Amino acid sequence: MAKDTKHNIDIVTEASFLDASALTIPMLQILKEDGSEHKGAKLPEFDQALAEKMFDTMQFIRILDERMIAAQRQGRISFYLASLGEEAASIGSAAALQDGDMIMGQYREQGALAYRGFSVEQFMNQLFSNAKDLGKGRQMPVHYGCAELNFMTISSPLGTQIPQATGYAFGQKMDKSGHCTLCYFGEGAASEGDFHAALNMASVYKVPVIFFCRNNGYAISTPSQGEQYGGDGIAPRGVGYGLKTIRVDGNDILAVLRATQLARKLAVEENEPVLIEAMSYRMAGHSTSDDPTGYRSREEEDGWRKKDPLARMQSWMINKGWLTEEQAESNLQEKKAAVLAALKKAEKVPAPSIDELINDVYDQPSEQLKAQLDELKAHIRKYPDAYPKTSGSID
Amino acid sequence: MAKDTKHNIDIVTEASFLDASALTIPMLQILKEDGSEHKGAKLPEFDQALAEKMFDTMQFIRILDERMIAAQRQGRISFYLASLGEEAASIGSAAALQDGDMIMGQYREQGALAYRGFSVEQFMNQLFSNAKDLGKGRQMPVHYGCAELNFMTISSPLGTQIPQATGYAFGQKMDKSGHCTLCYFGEGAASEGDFHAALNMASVYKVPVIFFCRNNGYAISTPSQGEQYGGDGIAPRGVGYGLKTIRVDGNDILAVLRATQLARKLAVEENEPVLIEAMSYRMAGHSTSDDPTGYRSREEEDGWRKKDPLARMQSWMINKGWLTEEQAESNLQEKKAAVLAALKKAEKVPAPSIDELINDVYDQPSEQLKAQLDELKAHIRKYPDAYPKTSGSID
Amino acid sequence: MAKMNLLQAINNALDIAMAKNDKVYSFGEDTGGFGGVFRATSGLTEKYGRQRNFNTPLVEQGIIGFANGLASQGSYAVAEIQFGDYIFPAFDQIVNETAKFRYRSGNEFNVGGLTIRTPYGGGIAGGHYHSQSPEAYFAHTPGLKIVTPRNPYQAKGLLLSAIFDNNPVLFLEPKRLYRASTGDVPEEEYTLPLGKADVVKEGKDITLLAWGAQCEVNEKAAEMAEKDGISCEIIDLRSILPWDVETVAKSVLKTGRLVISQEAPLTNGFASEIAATIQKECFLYLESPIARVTGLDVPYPLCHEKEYFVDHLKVYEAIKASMNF
Amino acid sequence: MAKMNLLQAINNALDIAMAKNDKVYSFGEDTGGFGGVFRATSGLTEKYGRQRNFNTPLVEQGIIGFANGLASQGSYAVAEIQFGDYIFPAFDQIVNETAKFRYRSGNEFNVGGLTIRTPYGGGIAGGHYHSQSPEAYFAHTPGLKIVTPRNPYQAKGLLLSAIFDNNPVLFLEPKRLYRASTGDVPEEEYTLPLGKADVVKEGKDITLLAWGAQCEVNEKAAEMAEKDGISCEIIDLRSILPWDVETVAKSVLKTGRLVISQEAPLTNGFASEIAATIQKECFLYLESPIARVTGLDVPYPLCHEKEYFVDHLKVYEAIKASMNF
Ligand SMILES: Cc1ncc(C[n+]2csc(CCOP(=O)(O)OP(=O)(O)O)c2C)c(N)n1
Ligand SMILES: Cc1ncc(C[n+]2csc(CCOP(=O)(O)OP(=O)(O)O)c2C)c(N)n1
Ligand SMILES: [Mg+2]
Ligand SMILES: [Mg+2]
Repeated sequence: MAKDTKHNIDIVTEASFLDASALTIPMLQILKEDGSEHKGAKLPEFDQALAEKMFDTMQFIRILDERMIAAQRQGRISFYLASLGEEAASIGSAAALQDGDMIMGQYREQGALAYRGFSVEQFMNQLFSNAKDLGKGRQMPVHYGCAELNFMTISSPLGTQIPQATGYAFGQKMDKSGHCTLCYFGEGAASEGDFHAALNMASVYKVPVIFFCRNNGYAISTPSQGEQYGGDGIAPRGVGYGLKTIRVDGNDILAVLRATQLARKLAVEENEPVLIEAMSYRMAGHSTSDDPTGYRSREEEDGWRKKDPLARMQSWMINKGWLTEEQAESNLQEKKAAVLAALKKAEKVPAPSIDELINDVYDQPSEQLKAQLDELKAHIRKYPDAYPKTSGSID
Repeated sequence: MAKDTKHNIDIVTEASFLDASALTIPMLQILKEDGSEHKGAKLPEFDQALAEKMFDTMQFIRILDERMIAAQRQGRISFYLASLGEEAASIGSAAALQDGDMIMGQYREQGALAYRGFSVEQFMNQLFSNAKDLGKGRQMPVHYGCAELNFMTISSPLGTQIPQATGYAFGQKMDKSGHCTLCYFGEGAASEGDFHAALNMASVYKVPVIFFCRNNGYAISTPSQGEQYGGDGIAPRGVGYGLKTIRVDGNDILAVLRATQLARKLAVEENEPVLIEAMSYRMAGHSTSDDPTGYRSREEEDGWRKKDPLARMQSWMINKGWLTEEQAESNLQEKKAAVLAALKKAEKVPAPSIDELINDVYDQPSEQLKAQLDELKAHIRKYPDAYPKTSGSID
Repeated sequence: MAKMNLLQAINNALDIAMAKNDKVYSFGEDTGGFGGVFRATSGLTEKYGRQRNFNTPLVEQGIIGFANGLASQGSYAVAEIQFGDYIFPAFDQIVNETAKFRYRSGNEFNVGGLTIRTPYGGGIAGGHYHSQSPEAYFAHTPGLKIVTPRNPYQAKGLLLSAIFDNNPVLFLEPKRLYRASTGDVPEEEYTLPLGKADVVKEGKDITLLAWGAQCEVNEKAAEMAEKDGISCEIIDLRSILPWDVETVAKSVLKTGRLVISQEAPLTNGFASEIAATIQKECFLYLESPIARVTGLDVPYPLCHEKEYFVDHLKVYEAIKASMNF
Repeated sequence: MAKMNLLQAINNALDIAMAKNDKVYSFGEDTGGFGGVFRATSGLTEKYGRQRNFNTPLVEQGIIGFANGLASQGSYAVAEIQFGDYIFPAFDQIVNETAKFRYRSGNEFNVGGLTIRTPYGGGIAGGHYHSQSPEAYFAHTPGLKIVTPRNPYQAKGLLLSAIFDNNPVLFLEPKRLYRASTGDVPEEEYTLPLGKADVVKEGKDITLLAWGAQCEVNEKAAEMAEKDGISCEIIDLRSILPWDVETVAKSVLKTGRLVISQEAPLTNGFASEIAATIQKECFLYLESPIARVTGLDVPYPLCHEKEYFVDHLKVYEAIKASMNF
C-alpha cells in the first residue's frame, strides 16, 4: 500500500466506508454474575481490608439510598436520587485512587464519596439543607461536596464538570503533584458538547485525568442505544480522541478496580488521559421525581437484578471466606440503625442563618448585597409569621 | 470469547487499553500528485462536460481569490479569505450533488458556490457590501448565501452550521424530498461542541447529511496535529458515532468526487449520514488579516505546492486530451478580465438604503424599530456630512 | 370550554398545531413517548408518531442547532429545553444564530418556524438549577420574540401564536403554575397577540406590572392594597420582546406610579429595561420612583427560597412605599 | 513611565502577572507562540514557556470549562476568547458554573483565580460577529465581576487587579482602542480598584457616563457641549459588575441630569440598569429624563456601521436635549 508522506497515512485507491463495526470494543469482566472469578483473569491489587472497605461502602450506600427514598416519600426531604445497581462502578473506581486525587462527580456517585470518608452525618446534613451542611443548604439534595476529601461539589448542569476535570488535572500536572482527577458522568451527559471539549483537550494536553463514564442504559427515560447515540456506546469515542480507552463490566467491582488502578498508573506516571466506560444499569428510577414503569419493562429490570453488583461481590467475599451471610446481614442492620439515627438528628438541626443568603456570591458581599439583605431582614421583621424558618433567628 | 447478552459485547478477562492505533483510516487517492491515475483505481462517474465544469470553476476561484486579495491590499474591500490549495475539496464535492441539495458552508467554500452558479457579479456585490448584495451588505466579505442556489448564508461563529445541517436534512427526509444536505467545516471547527452534537444526532436520526471536513492542517495559526487534536484526525470520530466514514485526498478532485458521489447515495437512498475527511492544506494565509510566516515554514508550504490540486487536475485534463496548455492559459486570462470588470462595476453600486438597517430583524419591523430609524434619519439630516454614505439618499 | 391546568393547555396547543400542519415537529430531552419530565408532550407520539414527537440526545446546543436547521428548511420546529436553567449551552445557537438568521442573510433564509419552549422560574424547591428566570438574558437580543403566559387560557392562545408566528419565539412556561390550578380554556383553536400586554384589571392610583407567575403575586398584593383604599391597575406584560411600551406608558401616565415585580435577580433584569424606558416616557407624570421588586442578586437559593422569593407581601410593601413617597 | 498602546499595556500586565506568580497560565485560540490574533499574548511563550502560555483547541466552552477547573485547583487561569462575539458557546460555563462555583459549594471551592479576557465592541468594520458588546448578557449574573478599561493606563492596572482578584472577572477589551493611540503607563506593577467608577472630569450641569471605548466619545461630545457653555461631569464606570452606584448617584444628585452612552443595542443593555437605579436614587433631583444613547435594536451591521454607531454627535444631541428638556 502506498503512503502519503505529509500525513503519514496509507493510501487506498478504492473507496470504502467504515462504520461502527470497524471498531468493536470488548468488556473487561473478572467476576462472573455468580460471583466466581473467570479462570485466568488477572486480578486487581487488593487485600482483605480493601475488599472489606469496598463491600462495607456498597452496603452502606444500598441502605442509605433505600432509607432516603423512603424519607422522601414521607415528605421529610424534597428529593433524592439513588445509585441502585451502580455501586460497584463508583466504589470500585474510587478504591483505585489515592486520597489526594480529585474526584468530580455527576450526582450518582455517593459511593465514591462514602468511600472517601464522608460520614453519614455529613450526608444527612446536606440532604436536609441544614445549618451544618457544608454547602450551606444552597443546593438540592445529593449535591454533595467536600474540599477536605477532594470531592468537588456536584453541579446540576450536565457535562460541565468534564472539561473542568481536564483543567484541574492540568494544574495537578503543572504542580507535579503526583495526583490525578477522576471524573464521572453518565452516557447521557456524554452527548453534551462539554464532553467533546474535555476529551479532546485532555488528549492535546496529556493530563492525568480519568474520564469514567457510567453507561447505565438510560438518561431519565431516554434509552442509550439508538436514542442517545447511534454507534457502539462511548468507548470508541475515546479511541477517536487518541485517549487510552477501556470498557469494563460496571457491575463487577474487581473489573472496575483493576481497570481504574491501571488507568491511574497511566494518568499519573505517563500523563496519559484515560476513558473508562463502565457498562451497568440504573436499577432505580432516575430520581424520586421519576417513575420508570412509563418507559421500560419489568422484564428488563428483572434481567438486570440478576447482575446485582452487591450480590455479586457478596458471593465472592463469602467464597473467599472473608464474610458470612450472617455478618452481611448484621452489618446491614447496623447501617440501617446508623442511617436512621443520623436522619433523626439532622432533621432537627435548624436552617442556615439568613445571613448566608448573601455570603459566597463573592469572596466578600458587595455593598449592594449588604443593602439588599438589610432590606430583606427589615421585611422579615415586619412579617415574622410569613418567614418562620428564619424570623426566629434574625439578629 | 464469552459474550455479554445484555450489551451484546465480547467479554475479555485481561485489561487492555486501546488508543488511536486501534483504528487507522487510510486515504482514498485516485490521481497521483503528477496527475496520472492510480492503476486500477475505481473512477467516479463523470463525462467531459462535468470535468470541464469542475476545472473551469477551479480556475475561476483561483483567479477570484488572487484578485480579491489584491483588491483588499489596495483598500478596495475590507477583508478577504482565499481557498488556495483547497479548490478540489469544495468543487469536487459540490459536483457530486444535485442542485436541489442544500449546501451549508463554513467560509472557505467559494468553489462550491461558484459551481452552483453564483455569478461573478454576485460575488462582487457581496464583497463590496453594495445595494445589490443578496445579504444587503450586512455581513463581512465572503459571507455569501443564496436561497435560489440552495446555498445557506455563511455565519462567522464556527461549527454552528453543523447541527443545523442535521436538522435541515431531517426536514428533507420527512418531506421525502430525495435531497440531502452537505455541510462543510474545518478541522478546527470540529473541536466545537456543536460538531459533536451534530454528528451524534445525525447518527441517531439517520438523516441524509454529508459532513465534509476540510482538514487543511491549520486553524488560523494552530496546527491540527497535536494542538487541535491528539488522535488521528477527524475521521475516526465518525466511526465512534456510528456514521459511514471515509478519508480522501482533498487535493485530488477525482477522489473527492468519487467519495461524495457514493456518500450522496448512502445519504439519499439509505438515509445514512456520512462523514468525509478531506486531507489538504491551506496554502494561503488564514485571511487577509493573517500572516502565516509567523507560525510555519517556507519549506512546509513549498512541499504542499507540489500537491496543488489545480495543477494536478490540469495535467489529468491534458493527458485526457480535454485541454491544452494554451487553452488553460487563455481561459485564465478571460477569467481575469471578467473578474476585473465585475469588480469595477460592483464598487460603483451604492450602499443599501438606510431603511435596510431595521428590515429583517423580524419579518416586519416593530414599532420601536421604526421609531429608532426615524430618530436616526432625523439625526442624519441634521449632520449630513458626518454620514456621507447614506445622507444623500435619505427620503 | 374545558377546565385545563397550564400543562394541559400547552399540551392541547401542541396537539392542535400538530393536527393542523404536518410540518410541526416537537422534540427535546425525554419529550418522546414519555412525554417530557413534566408531561407537556404526552400523547403526541401516540397521535402523530415517533417521527413528529421524539426524544433528542442530551445536548441543548444540538437541540437548538438542529431546530434552527429544521426551521430554516421550512418546518415548524417546537423544541423543548427541559429546564430554563439548561438553556445556556444553547445560548450561542439562540443569540448568534436564531436571532440573526434572517437579518444576516438579507431575508434569503429565516428560522421563523422555530419555537423554543422551556419551563422556568422558582417556587418548587429546585435550588440554583431548577428555578432560574432567564428572560433578561435573552431580552438584549434583537430578532427574538419572548413570551410567557400567566394562566392556562393565555398559555394556549400564546403558544399557538408563537408556533405559527413567522419569527423565532422563546416561550417561557412558568412551571410552578403547571398544575397549580385550572382555568377555562376553549377547546378549539384560538390565538392571542404577541407583543401586546394585557390589562388584567383597571385602576387609577398605581400600576402593577409583571409577567408569568408573578402576575398572580401582583393580584394578591393588589387585593391587600385595595383594602387600604389603593386602586391598582394590573398589567400582564405577556411579551417581553418586543414589549408593549405603549400600554404600560399609557397606564403610568394615568396612575403616575409603577411597581414591577420580577422573580429574577435585580441587576439588569427585564424590570430594569421597563423602568429605564418608562422614566423617560412618563417623566413629568411620575409621582414616585419606579419600584422594582425582585430577587436578590444571588444565585437562586434552596433553603432560603421563601425569603428570596418575591411574594405578595413584598409587593404590597412596595405599593405602600410608592403611595407614601 | 513608558508610552504604550492598549494592547501593549495588556501584554505588559500579563507579563508582570506571569513573572510574579508561576501559577498564572494564559491560553486561548492562537494565543500560544503566535501571540493571539491581536498579539496580546505575544512574547509570553518565549519568556514563560509553552506550558504557561499556550494554544487551545477551537472550543470556547472547553476553554472556559478547562479554565474553571484549573482555577478551582488553585491556579490563576487567564483565558482569552478570541472575540467577544464568540463567548456565547461558553455562556453556560460562565453563567451556571463560574458565577455559582463558590456559592453552590458553600465556599468549599471557588474559581476566584479565573480571568476571562476578550476583545469586544465595534468600529472595525467587523459586522455582526466581530463587533458585539456583550456586557449586558453577563451583567445579570451575581458572582461575576465585569471590568473594561478606557485607555492603556487603566487597562494595565485593572487587568492586574482582575488577575489576582479572588473572584472570577470578565475583562472586556475595547478592541478599537487596541492600537488607536498610546498613553503613559508606569513600567512597574500597579493596580486599580475593581467596583469603583472613575470621575474623569468634574462638571456641574450634566453627568455623562460610559465605559470602555465610549468614554472617548463622551469626552468629544463634552468638548462640543462646553463650547455651548454646558459643564459636563464625565464618569468612566470601569466596573460593570458590581457597579459603583454611589459615585454615579452622587454626581447625578449634583448635576440633575444623566446621559449614558452605550455601544450595544438599547433594549436591556446595561444602560437600562443604570437608568433604573438612578431614577430611584435621584428621583427628586432629576431635571430631565435619564437619556440612553445606544445602538439600535438590530444585529451589529456592516455597511451601516457609521450610522449605527454611537458617536459624539449623537451624544452631543442627547446632552442638548437633556439640557433643553
Ligand atoms: C445541561 C442539562 N440538561 C438537562 C438536565 C436534566 N437532566 C438531569 S439528569 C438527566 C439525565 C442524565 O443521564 P445520564 O448522564 O445518562 O446519567 P444517569 O442519570 O443515567 O446516571 C437529565 C436530562 C441537566 N441536569 N443538565
Ligand atoms: C465560535 C468561533 N470561535 C472562533 C472564531 C475565530 N476563527 C475564525 S476562523 C478560525 C479558524 C478555523 O479553522 P478551521 O475550522 O480549521 O477552518 P480553516 O480556516 O482552516 O478553513 C477561528 C479560530 C470563530 N469564527 N468562531
Ligand atoms: Mg445514564
Ligand atoms: Mg483548518
